[in-house]
Amino acid sequence: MIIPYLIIMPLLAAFLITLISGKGDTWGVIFSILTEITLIILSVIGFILVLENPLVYNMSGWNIPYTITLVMDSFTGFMLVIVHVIALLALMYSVAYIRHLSKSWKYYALFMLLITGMDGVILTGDLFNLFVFMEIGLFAAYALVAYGNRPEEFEASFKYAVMGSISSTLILVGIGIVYSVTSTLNLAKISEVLATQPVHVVNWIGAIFLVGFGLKAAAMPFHAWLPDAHSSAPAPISSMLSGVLIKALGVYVLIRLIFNVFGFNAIFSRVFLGLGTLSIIAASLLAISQWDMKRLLAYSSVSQVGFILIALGIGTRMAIFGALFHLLNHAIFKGLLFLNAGTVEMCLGTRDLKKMGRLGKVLPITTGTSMIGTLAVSGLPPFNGFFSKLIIIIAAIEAGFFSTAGVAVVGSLLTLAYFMKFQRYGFFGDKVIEILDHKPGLGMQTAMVCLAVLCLVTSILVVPQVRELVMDPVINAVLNQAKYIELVLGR
Amino acid sequence: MILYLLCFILLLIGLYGVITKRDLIKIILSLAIMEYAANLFLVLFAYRKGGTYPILEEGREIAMMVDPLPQALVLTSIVIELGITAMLVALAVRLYQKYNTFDITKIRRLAG
Amino acid sequence: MSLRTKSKILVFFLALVCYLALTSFTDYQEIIAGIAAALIVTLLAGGLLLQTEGKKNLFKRSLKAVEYMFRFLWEMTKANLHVAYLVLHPNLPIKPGIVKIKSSLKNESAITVLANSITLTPGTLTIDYNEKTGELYIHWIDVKSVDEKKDTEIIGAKFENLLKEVFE
Amino acid sequence: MKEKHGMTLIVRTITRISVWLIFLYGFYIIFHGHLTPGGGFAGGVILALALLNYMLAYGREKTENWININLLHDMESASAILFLIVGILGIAISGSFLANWLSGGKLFALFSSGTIPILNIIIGIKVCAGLFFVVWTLSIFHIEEEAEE
Repeated sequence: MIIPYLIIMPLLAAFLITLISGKGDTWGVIFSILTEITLIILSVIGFILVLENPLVYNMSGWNIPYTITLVMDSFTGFMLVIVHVIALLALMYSVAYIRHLSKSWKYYALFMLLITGMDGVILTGDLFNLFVFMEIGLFAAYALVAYGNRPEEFEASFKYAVMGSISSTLILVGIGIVYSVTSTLNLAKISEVLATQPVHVVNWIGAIFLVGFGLKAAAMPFHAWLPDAHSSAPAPISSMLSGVLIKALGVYVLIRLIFNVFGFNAIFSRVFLGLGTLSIIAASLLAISQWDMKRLLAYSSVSQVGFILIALGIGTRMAIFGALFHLLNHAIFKGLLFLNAGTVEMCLGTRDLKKMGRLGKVLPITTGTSMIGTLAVSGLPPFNGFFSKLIIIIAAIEAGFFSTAGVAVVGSLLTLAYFMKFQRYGFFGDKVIEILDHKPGLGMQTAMVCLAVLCLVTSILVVPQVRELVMDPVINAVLNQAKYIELVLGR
Repeated sequence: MILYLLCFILLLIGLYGVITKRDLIKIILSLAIMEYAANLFLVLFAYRKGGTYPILEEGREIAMMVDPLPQALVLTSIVIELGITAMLVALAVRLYQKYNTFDITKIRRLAG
Repeated sequence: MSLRTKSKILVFFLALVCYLALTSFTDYQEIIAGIAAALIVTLLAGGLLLQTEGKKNLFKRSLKAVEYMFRFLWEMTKANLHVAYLVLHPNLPIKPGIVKIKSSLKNESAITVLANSITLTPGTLTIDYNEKTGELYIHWIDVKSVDEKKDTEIIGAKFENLLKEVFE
Repeated sequence: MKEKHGMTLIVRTITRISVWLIFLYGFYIIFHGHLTPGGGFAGGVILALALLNYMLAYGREKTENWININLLHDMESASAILFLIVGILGIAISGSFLANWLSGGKLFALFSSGTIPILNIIIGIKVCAGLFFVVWTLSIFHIEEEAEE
């Protein structure tokens, strides 16, 4: 019974940190890192356990219609592992980075709340509970975006909070409509009841949730808050937000709702394809024109989420594999790139690409890891980004979506183009830089190296034997709606 | 039906306010209106004609009570909105400290 | 016994009685919970109620308080009729303004009761009180004079003398 | 700078006389959370309003003398931890998180429904402290801003 502890532990850590810490951040660092290590172990064990048979946990000893259910199938386990790996590395990075902003325990408490929110969203099997955990996570995210105490951070955080509240209100209305149609909030039961409803009801409910969670996932017409929020936040938070938050709160929930609850159909497929195509092309073009390092990365996040969306729109088995693989890869390389950008910002005191120069001599590790990250995100072999994009393109061609395949190819080329700019001006500029404001700490460098290694290691998932072992149960969990219902309702 | 329509109009009024107003405080108030409309909607569809409050007391029968679950949901969402509104107000105060204005068109350090 | 202790004991019993009045006097569970609640309230806010030492002649003062209540009701009725006359008169003969009156009361509770009595009487409204000079600022719907002494006579005097006997 | 030292004597006297009553009502709402409308959140809000009433009437310095701000801060986080501990005890005793491990008692009696009154009290403390600190912190902003000008 490890499921409730995945939510209890970070919550307990958050409040223990607020209780014990006086002024300094020593206890914050110790508690948050210990918790995060435990959570990684728990989630890996959980993932291995649920590969065979998924677990369902009923809160407070009641049975299904009266209780909140926590469901852990292999898809949940997959997401949990991603979240906690990125979170631990971001936390390692934070220790040195946040101390140069302010020495306070508040950062670690908020970070733990962010983890709680994401874990809750991923684990829960109850629609309203999902909303509550989403708000916990978002609340921490709003506060963390404004953590650096600069004017533009407050501005970005305000924008983010307003957009987030609008989408949360929409989701609340959607929950109300779902409850009035189905008289239940349990996802599996909703799925069961909606199967008997006319298809236009399902589509309208799906539309509301698509807008609501599309805003959280920052698909293109709903992306306005993302570049501000993700570029203004402190670097480890940027990497958390871009790497996992938009996926846990946006993409994961969309996959869970559309595939496991509402049932995937042609209309959802078309909407996903449309949103994905728009995101890839428009966000890539916007990214090319950016001169702010982190803004460029933020727009790149929008376009990479587009890749996941088109893969979901294709909806075949191979495409889902591509989507999930790209989700994992994007979490790793975008996390890495934001950490690199944060290191450069800390050491040079600027984010403007025009003011940077040749950094190879003073920041060798950052330069090297950013090179790896860039190659991975632009889709060059042997790095993981290449394989996931290739799988998506192959899946599109196989399913007969030739224009989508074309969009994906163009998108990859555009990605390469703006990351060439990122590298050329950010790390291999003309001006040779020899003096730094600050030195990057050991934890920061370790985190970056770990992520760079992961960029290479995760490529192993395309090997058929490994894929069968790890990814196939995840894909089955996504695609098999009937099994999800059966699992939760225990029939 | 007319009640649902009014509720929807309230939601739209809030949305209109968020989109068009330039003052930070007015934006926060519009958001609050929007959230209240959502809450009202939740309470509204749980209501039925002749229903009574859903609290068990000695000698009361359950038959005519309204559905208590949406009311519990509304309570939870009110708590969440309280937190978010407090957060927004704090951000607005800090923005005022930094920019000396509540006008959103003058708070533009982030381009595009 | 110090003033603070006295105040705490008073708050405890008042709180207990109030709590039991809200629930029931017979259920032993409610009595336990009531004692617990009253204890916490006493610990938190017990010392705040009494701030000045009580005077003697409690019985006489209570009688005066009852008399004050009737006086106040009578004044209120009169003022109500006056305001009704002003509202119903076709010319609306009002003359609003803010006047200053001087009060000779020193006791905090007395001043509070005076200010609230003036506010509750239709037509007049206490706006502010100056602690150093003992002056009350009052918004008056029908200002009869701008002279401070005369205003004090019209608005304050009818309550003040009795209040002095009740509290001092 | 008048706000720093609170409001006029009239408001202060009324607050002084009525603050215990507000507290009592808050506790009443919390204790009866499982029987009547209200409960931990509503009662906690009332308790916080009693504190804020005092703060608005008397100003920040006097409030700091009256209640221990650090203790309140610790109580806020401690109450959250207590909530989780009650929940974890549910795992230990009854096998699932937040399970009701105390006996239910007689219906409609005050001491009934197991852990729910305990949780209500914990939530009440948490909400009281939390809401108080929201306004308290916002008023700190206010003073800093005046100092800057």
